[in-house]
Amino acid sequence: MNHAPLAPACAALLRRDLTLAWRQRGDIALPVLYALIVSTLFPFALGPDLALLQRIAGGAVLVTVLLAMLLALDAMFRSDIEDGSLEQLMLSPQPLAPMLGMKILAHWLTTALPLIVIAPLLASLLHLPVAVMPVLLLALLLATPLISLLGAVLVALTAGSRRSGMLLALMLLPLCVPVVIFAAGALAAAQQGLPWIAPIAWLGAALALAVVLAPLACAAALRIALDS
Amino acid sequence: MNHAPLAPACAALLRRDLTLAWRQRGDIALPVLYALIVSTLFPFALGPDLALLQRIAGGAVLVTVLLAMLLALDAMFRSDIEDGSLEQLMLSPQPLAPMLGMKILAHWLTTALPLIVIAPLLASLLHLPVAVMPVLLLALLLATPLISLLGAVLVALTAGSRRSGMLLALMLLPLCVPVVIFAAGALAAAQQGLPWIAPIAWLGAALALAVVLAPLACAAALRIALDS
Amino acid sequence: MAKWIPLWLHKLSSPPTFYAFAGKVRPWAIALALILGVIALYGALVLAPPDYQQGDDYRIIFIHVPSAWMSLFIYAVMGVSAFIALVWRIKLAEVVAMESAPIGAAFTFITLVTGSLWGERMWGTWWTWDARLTSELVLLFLYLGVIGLYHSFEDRRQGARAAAFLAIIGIINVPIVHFSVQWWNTLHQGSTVNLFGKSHIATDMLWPLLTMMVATKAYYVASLCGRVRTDLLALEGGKDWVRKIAAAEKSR
Amino acid sequence: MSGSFESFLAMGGYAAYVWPSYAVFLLVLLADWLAPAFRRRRILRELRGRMARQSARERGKDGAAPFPPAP
Amino acid sequence: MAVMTAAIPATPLLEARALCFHRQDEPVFGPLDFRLDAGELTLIEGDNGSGKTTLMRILTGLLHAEEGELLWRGEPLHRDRCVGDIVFLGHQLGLKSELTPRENLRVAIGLHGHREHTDIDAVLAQVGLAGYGDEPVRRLSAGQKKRAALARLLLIPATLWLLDEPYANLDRTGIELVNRLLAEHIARGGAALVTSHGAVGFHGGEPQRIRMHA
Amino acid sequence: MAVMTAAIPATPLLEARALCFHRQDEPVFGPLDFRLDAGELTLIEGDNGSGKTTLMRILTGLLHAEEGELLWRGEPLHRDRCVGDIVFLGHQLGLKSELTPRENLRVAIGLHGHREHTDIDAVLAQVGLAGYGDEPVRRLSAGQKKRAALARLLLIPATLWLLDEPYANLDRTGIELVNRLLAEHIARGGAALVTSHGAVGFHGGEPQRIRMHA
Ligand code: HEM
Ligand SMILES: Nc1ncnc2c1ncn2[C@@H]1O[C@H](COP(=O)(O)OP(=O)(O)OP(=O)(O)O)[C@@H](O)[C@H]1O
Ligand SMILES: Nc1ncnc2c1ncn2[C@@H]1O[C@H](COP(=O)(O)OP(=O)(O)OP(=O)(O)O)[C@@H](O)[C@H]1O
Ligand SMILES: [Mg+2]
Ligand SMILES: [Mg+2]
Repeated sequence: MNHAPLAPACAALLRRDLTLAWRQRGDIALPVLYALIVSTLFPFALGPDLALLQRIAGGAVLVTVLLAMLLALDAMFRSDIEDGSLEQLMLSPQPLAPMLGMKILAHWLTTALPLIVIAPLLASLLHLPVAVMPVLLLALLLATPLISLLGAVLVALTAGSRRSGMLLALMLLPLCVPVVIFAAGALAAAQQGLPWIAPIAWLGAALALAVVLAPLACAAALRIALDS
Repeated sequence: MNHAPLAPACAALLRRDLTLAWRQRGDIALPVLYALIVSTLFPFALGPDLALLQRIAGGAVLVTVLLAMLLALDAMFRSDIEDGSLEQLMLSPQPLAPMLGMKILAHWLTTALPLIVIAPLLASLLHLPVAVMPVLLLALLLATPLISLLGAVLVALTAGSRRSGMLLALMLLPLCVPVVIFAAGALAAAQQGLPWIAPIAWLGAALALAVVLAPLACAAALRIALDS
Repeated sequence: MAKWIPLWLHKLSSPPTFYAFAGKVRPWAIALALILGVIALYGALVLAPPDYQQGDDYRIIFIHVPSAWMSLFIYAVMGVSAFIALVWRIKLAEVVAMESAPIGAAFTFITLVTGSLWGERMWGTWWTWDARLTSELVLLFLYLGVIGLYHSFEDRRQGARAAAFLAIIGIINVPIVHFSVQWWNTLHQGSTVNLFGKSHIATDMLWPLLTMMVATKAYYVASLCGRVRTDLLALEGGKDWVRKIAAAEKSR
Repeated sequence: MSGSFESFLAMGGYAAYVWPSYAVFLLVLLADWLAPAFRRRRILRELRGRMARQSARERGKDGAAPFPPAP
Repeated sequence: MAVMTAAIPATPLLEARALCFHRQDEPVFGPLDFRLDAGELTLIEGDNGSGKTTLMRILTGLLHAEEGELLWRGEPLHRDRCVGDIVFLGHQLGLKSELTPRENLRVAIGLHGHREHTDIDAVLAQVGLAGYGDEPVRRLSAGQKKRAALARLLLIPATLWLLDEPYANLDRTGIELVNRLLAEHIARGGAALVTSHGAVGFHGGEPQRIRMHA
Repeated sequence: MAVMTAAIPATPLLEARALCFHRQDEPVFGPLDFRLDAGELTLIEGDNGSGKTTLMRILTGLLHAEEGELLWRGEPLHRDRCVGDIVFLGHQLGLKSELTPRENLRVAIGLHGHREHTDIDAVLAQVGLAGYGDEPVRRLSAGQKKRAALARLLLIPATLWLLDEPYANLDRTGIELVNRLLAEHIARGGAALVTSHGAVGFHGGEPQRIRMHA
C-alpha cells in the first residue's frame, strides 16, 4: 500500500476543480456577467451625471465585485455534497485542511480572478479616475481572497443544513462590512490624494491570518456539519 | 379514467411550489438578504453623505431588487429538471403553458413579493424621500413580474444546455435595460415632482402582453430544450 | 467527560436533574428581577434629577446601558459554554449556549433601538456607520446567525455544535464592540461608568443604573432557565422522563 | 398631582424618545419571556405525534400488514 | 398470456416499426419492431448502455426518434394523443425531496387525476410506507423512496406503465410488491413495459421480451 | 471460509460491540455485534429502511454512533487511524458528471494513492468501459456510471471495501464482474462488507451474514 503524498493530492484536487470550472465555464462567467450588468445598469438608473458617477465609482465597483463573489460562494461545496464527492474526499488519507485550502484556491481563481480582471473595465464604465485604479486593484486583490476564505468557513458550517442560503447571507454580512470599510477607506483616501497604505495594510494582515486559520476552521466546520 | 381538470391541477402545482418554498424558506430569503446586504454596504462604500445617498437611492433600490430577482431566476426549473419532476409535469395530461404560468406565479410570489415588501425599508436605509415611495412600489409591482415572465422564457430556453448561466445573463441584460430605463424614468420624474404616469403606463402595457405570451413561449422553449 | 469536573456539577449536567433544578431557580430569579427592576425604574424615572445638559432625555441611559452591557455579557457566556460544548460534548453546555442567543439578541435589539432613539435627539441622526454602532449591529447579526444555524439543522445536537462553532468565531467581535470607542474616534461617547474606579456620573444617576444592571442579570438567569427547560424537552424527546411529561400534559 | 403626572409623562418634552425606549425594553423582554411557553406546547404536541407514529409503525411491523396476500 | 383481455384487438396499443435512434449520428439502438396490446406485459432486456432508458424516454415522447414509426392506438405517437395515458418511472423518481410522500402524491393526483377507488393512505400502506407518509422524502432510505414513487402508479389513471428498473433498491418484499402491482394492472386491462436486469418471476405467465443490442 | 488467510488473527480488522444508532432519539438499528477479519466477506441483509446505509456511513466514520463500541484493528475506530484503508461506494457514486471516467479516476488516485500494478486503461477495460474513458460521466447510462465507480475500487489501495448495493443497475455481466472483483480482493487479503437485496452467488463459499432489523 502506498498512500498518496500530499503535494500530488493537492495538485490532483486543484486540477480537478479547475477542469470542472472550465467545463462549466458558462457558470463561472456568471458572476462576471452579473457584475457587468450591474455596472451597466447603474448609469441608466442614476442618469448619466458624470460627477455623480465618478463620485460613487470606487464604492460601486467594490460592492459589485464582492456581491458577485458572494453569489458563487454558496455553490462552493454544494455539487460535491450532492454527488458524494465530498464524502470521498473526507475518506481519503489526506489531511482535510490543505485539501479544502485547494478548493478555496480554485474557487478564488475561478470566481474572483476574472472579476478582478474586468474590474478596471467596470471602473471605467463608471468613470473612476485612472489614478485610483491601482489602489482599487490592490484592494480587490486583498479583499477577495479574504472573502473567499472567510466565506468558505461559513459555507462549510451551513453545508449540512437545508436552509443554507439565508443563513449564509446573514453570517456573511458581518464579515463583509469590515472588509468593505477598509477597502473603501483606501479608495476614498486615494481619490482625495491622501495616504492609503494603512487600511490596505490592515487588509493584508487579516488576509495573512485568514490564509493560515481559515482552512483549519473550514475543515472543523465541515466535520461538524456533515455528521448527520 | 377521469383526467384531472385544469383548475385543480393549477392549484395543486401552485400549492406544491409554495409549500416547497416554505420548506426551504431560507433559500427564498436569500434574495431579500442579498438586497439588504447591498443596501447596507452602499453607505459604507460611498460614505454616509446624505445628499449623495438620497440622490442615488431610487436607482440603487431598483437595480438591487432586479439583481436579486435575477439571482433566483436561474433556479426556476433547475431542481425540477434534476429530480425528474419536470418530466412528470410534461407527461401529465395538462396543457403545459398554464402549468408553467403557475410556476412563474409561484416564483414571483416567493422571490419578488418579499423584495417588494422590504423595498421601502431598503429605500429608507438610503434615505429616499417618502413622497417617491409609492412610485417606487408601483414601478416595482410592474417591473418585477415582467422580469419574471421574460426571464422564465430565457431560463426555459437554456434549461437543456450546460452553459446556462452565462447565456442566461447575456440574454437577460438587453431585457432588463429597457425595464430599468422606464422604471428609473418614473422614479426620477417623481423625485423632481414631474408627472410620472407615462413610463409606468408603458411598463403596464408590456406586462399585459407578457402575461399572455410568455407562458406559451416558455412551454415551447422547454419542449425544445429538453429534447436531447 | 472530563475527570476534574466536580461530582455535583456532573450530576447537575444530567438533563432531568437540571430540568428540575432550573424549574426551582426560575421563580426566584424572576422575582428578584421584577423587584429590582421596579426599584430601578422608580429611581430612573422619578428620583433621578434631569440632566443639566440633556434634560430628561438622558433617562434612556437606564435602559440603553444595562442592555448594552447584557448584550456583551451574554455573548461571553454563550462563547464559553459553546467552547465547553464543542470540546467535551456536554449536552447541557450546548443548550445553555443555544438558548442564551435569543436573550442576547433581544438585549442587542433593545440597545440598538434605544441608542437610535437617543441618537436622533443627541446627534440629529438615528444611525451613522461608526465603529461602535456598526460592531453592535454585527453583534446582532452574529446572534441571529447562531439562532438560525441552530434551527436549520435537523439534528439539534449537530446544529448546536455548528452554531457553537460560529459563536466561538464571532467572539472576536466582543472586544471590538467594547473598545471601539477607544480604537477609533467615534461619535459614540466613551466609558463613563467605572465599576472599580471613580465613575464620571452623579450618584443618584449611578445607583438606578447599577440596580438595573443586577435586575437584567437576574432576568437573564430566569429566562435562560425557562428556555433551557423547553429545549431539553425537545432534545430528549426519546427519553422516558420527557415522554412522561408529554403524556401528563396531554391528559391535562 | 395630575399636573406633575402630566409633566412626568411629558418627560421635559422628550416623551417621544424616552417612552418608546422603555416600551421597547419592556415589550421585547415580555416577548422573550413568553416565547418558550408556546414553543414548549408545540414541542410536546409534536412529541405526542411522534409517539403515535412510532406505535403505528410498530403495529405495521408486527402484523405483517403491509403486504396482504395477493388475490 | 393468462390475462383477461377479450381478444387481441386489431389495433395494438403501441407499435414500433423499424424504430431507430441516433445520437449525433452514432446509432444508439438498431431498428426495433414490437407491438404491445392492452393487458400485456413486455420486458425490455439488454446490457448496460444498450439503450433501454433511451427507448423509454422516446416512448414517453420526451425524446424524439427521427427514424422509424411509432404508433399509439394506430396513429403516430404524439404528445397530445397519448398524454395522461402513459406514466413513466425512471432512474430519477420525480419526487420532491423536501415534500412528504403524501404531499408528493397529492400533487401527482392533482396533475394526472385520481384513479377510482384509491386513496393515499391505503396506497401508502400497500407499498409498505405506513407511518412514513409525513416524513420528508429526503429522510427516506433508497428503497423507501422507490416505494413512494411506486405509490404514484397506483393512484393515477394510466393505461401504459413504463417502468425503468423498478426493482432496483427494493428488498424481497418490494420486488414481490412490484410483481403483484404489475399483475393487477395487467388484469385490469392495462399494459406495461418494464426493464430489468434481475431474474424476476412475474405472476401470470411468461412475459413478451424485447432484446436490445448495443 | 475458503480463503487464503493464514489463520484467524487475534485482533479482527473491524469489530462492533453492541453498536446502536439513534436519530433524534429514535432507534435506527438495535445493538449489533459482529467481527470482520482480513480475507473475509460479509453480507449485510435487511429490509428497506432497516439501516444498512446508515451502518455503512458509521463504519466510514462519516456518521457518529453514540452507543456501543467500534474497533478498528483492536482500537476505537477513529478517522486518523482508518482513513485511506477504507473505501466506500454508496448510493451516490461520487463521480463528477462533467468529468470523464478517466479524469474522475485520476483524481481518486491523486487523493488515495495508486495500487501497484494497475493502470487506468486496463481497469476501465476490466469493468467494461473500454471506449468510454473519455466520455463525460453525465452521458453514461446508469449501469455504466456504476461501473466507473467500481473501477475506483480497483485502482486505489484499501483493505476494507464498503459496498452499498453494488449490484443495483448492473446487468448480468456486471453482477458477475462485482463477484469476481470481490473474490480477488478477498484472495488478496482484503475484506469487504456488502449490502444487497438480490440473491447473489459469491465465488469462494458462503459469506458471513449480518441481519439488520428495523
Ligand atoms: C444606535 C445607536 C447606539 C448603539 C448601537 C450603542 C451601543 C452601545 C453599546 C454596545 C454600549 C456598551 C459598551 C460597553 O459596555 O463596552 C453603549 C454604552 C453607552 N452608550 Fe450607547 N449606543 C448608541 C447610541 C448612544 C447614544 C446616542 C448615546 C448618548 C449620547 C449613548 C450613550 C451611551 C453611554 C453613556 C454608554 C455607557 C458607556 C460606559 O459607561 O461604558 N449611546 N452603547
Ligand atoms: N444524455 C446522453 N447523452 C449522450 N449519450 C447518452 C446519454 N444518455 C445515455 N447515453 C448513451 O446512450 C447509450 C444508451 O444509454 P441508456 O441510458 O439508454 O442505456 P440503458 O440500456 O438504460 O443502460 P442501463 O442498463 O445501464 O441503465 C449508452 O451508450 C450511453 O452512453
Ligand atoms: N438523512 C436521514 N434523516 C433521517 N432519517 C433517515 C435519513 N436517512 C435515512 N433515514 C431513516 O433511517 C432508516 C434507515 O435508513 P437507511 O438508509 O440506512 O436504510 P437502508 O437499510 O439502507 O434501506 P434501503 O435498502 O432502502 O437502502 C430509515 O427508516 C430511514 O427512513
Ligand atoms: Mg437505464
Ligand atoms: Mg440504503
